[in-house]
Amino acid sequence: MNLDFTPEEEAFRERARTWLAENLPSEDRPAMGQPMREFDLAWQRTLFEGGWAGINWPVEFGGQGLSDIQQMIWYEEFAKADPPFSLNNSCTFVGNNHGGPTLIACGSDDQKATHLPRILRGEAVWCQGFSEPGAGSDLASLSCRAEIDGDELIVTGQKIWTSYADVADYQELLVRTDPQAPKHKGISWVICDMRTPGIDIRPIETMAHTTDFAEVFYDEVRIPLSNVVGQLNDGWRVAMSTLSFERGTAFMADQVELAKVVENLIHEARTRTGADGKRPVIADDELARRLANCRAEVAALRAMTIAGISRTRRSGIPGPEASMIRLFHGELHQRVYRLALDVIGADAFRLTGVDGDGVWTGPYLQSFAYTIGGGTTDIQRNIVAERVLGLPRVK
Amino acid sequence: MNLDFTPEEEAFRERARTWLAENLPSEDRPAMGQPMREFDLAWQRTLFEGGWAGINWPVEFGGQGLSDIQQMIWYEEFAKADPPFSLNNSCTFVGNNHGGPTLIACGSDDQKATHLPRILRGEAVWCQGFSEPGAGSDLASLSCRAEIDGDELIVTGQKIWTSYADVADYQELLVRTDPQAPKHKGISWVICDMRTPGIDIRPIETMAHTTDFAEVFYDEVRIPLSNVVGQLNDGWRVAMSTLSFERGTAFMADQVELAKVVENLIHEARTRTGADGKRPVIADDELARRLANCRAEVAALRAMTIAGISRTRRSGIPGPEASMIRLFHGELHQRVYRLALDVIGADAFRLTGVDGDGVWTGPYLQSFAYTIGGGTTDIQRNIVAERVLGLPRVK
Amino acid sequence: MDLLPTPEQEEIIESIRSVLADHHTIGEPASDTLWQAAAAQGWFGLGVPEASGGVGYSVVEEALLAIELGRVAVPGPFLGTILAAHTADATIRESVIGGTSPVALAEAEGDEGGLRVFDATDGGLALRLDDHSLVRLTGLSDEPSLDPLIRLSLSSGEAVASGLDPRRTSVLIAGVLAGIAAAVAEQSVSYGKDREQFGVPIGSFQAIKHRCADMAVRAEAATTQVHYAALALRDATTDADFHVEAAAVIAARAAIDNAEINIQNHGGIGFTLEHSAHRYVTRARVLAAVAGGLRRHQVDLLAANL
Amino acid sequence: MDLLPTPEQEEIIESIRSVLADHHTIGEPASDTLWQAAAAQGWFGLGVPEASGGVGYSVVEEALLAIELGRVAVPGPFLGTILAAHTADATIRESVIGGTSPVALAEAEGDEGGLRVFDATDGGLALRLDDHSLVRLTGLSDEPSLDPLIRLSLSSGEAVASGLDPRRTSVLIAGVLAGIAAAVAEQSVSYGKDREQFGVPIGSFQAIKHRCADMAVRAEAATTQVHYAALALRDATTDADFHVEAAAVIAARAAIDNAEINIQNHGGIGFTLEHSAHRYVTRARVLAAVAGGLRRHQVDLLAANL
Repeated sequence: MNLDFTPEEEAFRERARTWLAENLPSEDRPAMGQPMREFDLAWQRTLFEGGWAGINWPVEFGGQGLSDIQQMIWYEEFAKADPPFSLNNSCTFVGNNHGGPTLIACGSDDQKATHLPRILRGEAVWCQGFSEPGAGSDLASLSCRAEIDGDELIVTGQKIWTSYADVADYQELLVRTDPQAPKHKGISWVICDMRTPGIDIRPIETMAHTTDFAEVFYDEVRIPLSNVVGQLNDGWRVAMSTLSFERGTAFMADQVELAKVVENLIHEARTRTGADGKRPVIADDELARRLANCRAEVAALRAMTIAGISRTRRSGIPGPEASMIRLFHGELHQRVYRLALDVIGADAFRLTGVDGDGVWTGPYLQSFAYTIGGGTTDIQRNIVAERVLGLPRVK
Repeated sequence: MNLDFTPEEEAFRERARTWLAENLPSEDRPAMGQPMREFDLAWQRTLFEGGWAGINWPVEFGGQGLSDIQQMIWYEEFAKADPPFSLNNSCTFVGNNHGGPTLIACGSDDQKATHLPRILRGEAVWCQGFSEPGAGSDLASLSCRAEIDGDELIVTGQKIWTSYADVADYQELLVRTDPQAPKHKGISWVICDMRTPGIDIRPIETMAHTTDFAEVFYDEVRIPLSNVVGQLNDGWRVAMSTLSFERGTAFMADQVELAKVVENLIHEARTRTGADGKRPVIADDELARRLANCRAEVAALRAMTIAGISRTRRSGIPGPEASMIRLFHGELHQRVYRLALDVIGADAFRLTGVDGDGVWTGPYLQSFAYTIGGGTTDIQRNIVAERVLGLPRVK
Repeated sequence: MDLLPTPEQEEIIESIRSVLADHHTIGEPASDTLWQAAAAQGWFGLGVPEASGGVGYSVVEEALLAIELGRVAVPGPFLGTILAAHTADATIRESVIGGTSPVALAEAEGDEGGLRVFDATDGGLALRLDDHSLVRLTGLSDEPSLDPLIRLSLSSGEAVASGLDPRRTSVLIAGVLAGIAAAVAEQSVSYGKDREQFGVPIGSFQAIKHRCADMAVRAEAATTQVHYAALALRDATTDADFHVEAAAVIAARAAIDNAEINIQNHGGIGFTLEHSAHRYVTRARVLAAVAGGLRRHQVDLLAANL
Repeated sequence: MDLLPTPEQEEIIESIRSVLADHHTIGEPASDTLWQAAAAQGWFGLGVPEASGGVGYSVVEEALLAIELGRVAVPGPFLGTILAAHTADATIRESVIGGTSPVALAEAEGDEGGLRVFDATDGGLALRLDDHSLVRLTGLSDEPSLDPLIRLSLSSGEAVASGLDPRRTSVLIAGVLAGIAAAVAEQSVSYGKDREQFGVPIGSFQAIKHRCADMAVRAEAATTQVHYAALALRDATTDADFHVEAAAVIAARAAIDNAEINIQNHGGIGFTLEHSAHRYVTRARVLAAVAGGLRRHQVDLLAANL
């Protein structure tokens, strides 16, 4: 048990800080479409050239081969550098944090060689194709069908909640390749080229007035069998390996950023005049206590994250305890933005974008996604109760 | 829709107020045992002689034949009269609010004639024998056994959470008379004379340091078959008729008293100096808001109670909506006493009794019973969701 | 004493529901045909005495109307118009009741005498929630609105009448909020019955089931207290102020809590712009906070002597 | 950077648990044999340098001990004694570490210089949580205590030493509270597995299951932050004060919430005096509120500049 950073970690932090100060873009990130894609890929290329791409990816796949602690240090320095965009809000997220890691864990040599360098170099955008209208919390009941025809799969069906589908080159796609098998046993994980004929993308506008999400329709889309990752019909296991990565460091950036949001909110409460026109907002006992609680909670969230890294370091893979961090973070994120609305008073009537400075209502609306996306908090609680605490699954 | 009291109701309130001022005992209620029984029965006799026993019981059974609104008026005037004891905290509660009403609904002429007058006149104390160690939330799984032997039942088994068992004359007892039948179908509701040989009573001390509860053990206890209320093996339906009464006016006294508790707490917060040694507690923004919320909630609780009475008046029996009132009240009761602990500061370290003036910690400890007794809030939520809202029961 | 609607009140509710069903779809902007139907039905003078050109019902029936408006998240300046119809100025009153002078809601903005206006009409009227006067709006400039169906503007205003009853305002806003709380409770229950996951309706899972039960309790508490408060106000009981404040507090909290939980119960679909769930969240947030809203009502409620 | 106990720390924890298991039953009053075993094991000087007569570990190991004391709701003046062992007064220190001078916790009571004392010994010492001095108690009079296993007294006190580190006090109280939060989470989980209703373990119902998950998260957050804060304090990092306050806030809330919910999860049996569930509630309530407790920590945490 120690809080010490190794000399190597300290040096890494110093290098990161210096490099970020010199290389962070100062212009705003375009909100959508090709300009956004170009912006995100340009930043990924800059990272790659600077030696910051794939920080905790193995060296053999072009990564930096560094530790999860260094990954966390990077996120912390990134947040401190006051960037004009959020870390996870990038169309490179799925490639870096889902698709890439899944290929590293389960892909063939050929798949790795083809895709991993392009992800790191900012040459390809990946998106996710897991959820379906009828398969949300119950993901394993997905029905998007893939029939084998020679050395190809023919995919017909629908996916939903696919972020950045419109600008993606590839998709990590879960399809049902054996409709007769039990529901977890007939699924395959395939790499889908998003430019294949038969794919139709329809944007979904969200309550936060963003259009990152899309529905994706597949009408006899042909995918080479060689694009199956892992074994045919073994896609559930492959997808779970991504999920275990998700429970590890994939959302660490969000957690680090939330600490910054809480500090910004405390600053807001200190400098803004309250409803009585005299005292600062922070003089309100209730708001002050809620702010203090949030401050304590982001500190604890960081401690839990570090404990999780410590555990992973010993066991080799992230344990189910990490689902406690996701649950805690999702609800805390929402709590912070609800508090923000109470802090800003009449400014709550004014709608803002999700990104940007000094704004709260857009991120408040966006915060509803944090207890839904990637498994609702109901599902997270089930996972914690059943896999961590060992409570029975029946009923 | 109107708030008008009829001239008859106004006159009733006036009479109640005057009578209470003249007849309310001024001495404290003994905490336990025979002195407590004598105190409670004496008060019941005083009520009977004054014409206030069985306010909403039918006249033919010795009641006053008045409305639920008049019952509520009585509770309100009782609370206003600043009595030295709580209404529901009496060993006459089960007779007046469970046993008696069940006999009225399902008893034989003989059973009614024997027991109802004695309940109203303060001559008999009743207790309840429903729960068992293995049958709490799942009451219908009770296993206390009763075998028929000639014109008697022979009861062997155990009950738990029986209030005032040590001072009771009779018990409303649920026993399994047909172990082969489906669990709801083999139960009978019987009147058990608590002085019958074979009954062993062991007090249970609670976390609030009261000893009202007991475990009751039955070792071949003989009960005449004529004491079965309703049909043999139809006890579940009989018990549910009590339950529907419980959802009606049985807990109205608690609800009325809670409004008074909130006002007392607001007074406490106005007159007590806060942690800073200067401002009154009520100047604390958070505590003030929570007090305001509780004040609004007890107002709404009363409105819901009146709406429930209005509904019962139209339909004849209390509907399942009344379970919403029980759920709301139980949690609000607890919220009020948690708030009380925050209001009284360092006085929270000092333990007090459950009854008495200007005290909060005893009732705080007691408040945990309000979301457990008579069906936990989990069960109440199931009832609201399934019977009021029509959500599916499976799983 | 009775807290259920009378048969006549049931008919009023049914009639309001039928007009709303014919002319409004949740999530759509304000429609002229709804406005005209409302005027024709006498909604804007529902609680105004017949002698003053109204329908002659009371604040109780206005509250029932407000609840229905909340249930379907009606956009447009309905509330302000219903409230302004009680002005003593006969000329203004006539045009307000007739529906030709829609009345926005407004509150002070900044220290310079400016206004923040909700549902403004250019050159139209607004009811100031801070001083209970009517003003004529000039120099409107629009702002992006948290609830895009509520037009949000900055403006100047010139007083044209005063003396409206703040308690009527509070009880009708509480009515809209109680309607929101009830509507989203029903939305969650309905989705819980229809939506299947893991081979069963999601409403069979206790997590959903218990949240629905809590939502129903909150909605019932808010609605019943709004009824009680409106009756107390109509009858000018000595505790009317207290019950109005209690209704304002309980309805604001119920609306926000229920509307936010409703999104969660719907999962991904509840997060889309297309679904109506978020309409209730933003509307509840605005109405619960306007002119100090919940916080102000909590202070006033606690200050009341009973 | 690593936040899991080292093998040596695991051994310390195991040893503490084994002593507690041998000499203490939850709900029983303080036992002399436990006190003697604790002294013999060096618990009272665990974090005191060897040069000062202690075992030579640090506040980190003291925090691990505090967590274990919380987990089994140990009665008696353990905390005060562990804290007072850091006094600069060598004579007092020696008797404190040796276990012959148990040290109560105290705070100001009223305006007359009186004290409220927890776990007092007649004529013994107490650590004042308000000014971090050590006092000798005189004129004790007992009061009924919310936690009957914590003796509650009014008293006078005469200062005998000062200058104890309030941050160590905060982090160890937070440790006890985190231990309570963790113990009751485990109690609920265990009951959820064992207790059957409707033919299945009650832990298979989502209502119980999800409450257990939330309890586990709260306990994990509190425990981990206590670990972090103790490390920061040991290493005298620049943000040590902040992390100690954060630990105090999160542990107090986790302990109260978890302990209260634990009663609910147990139903009737959790309401009995015989069951240990209420012991955690009253202990959490006392430790979270003593000397301003949670409220004071919230103020200090928010005032910290990061």
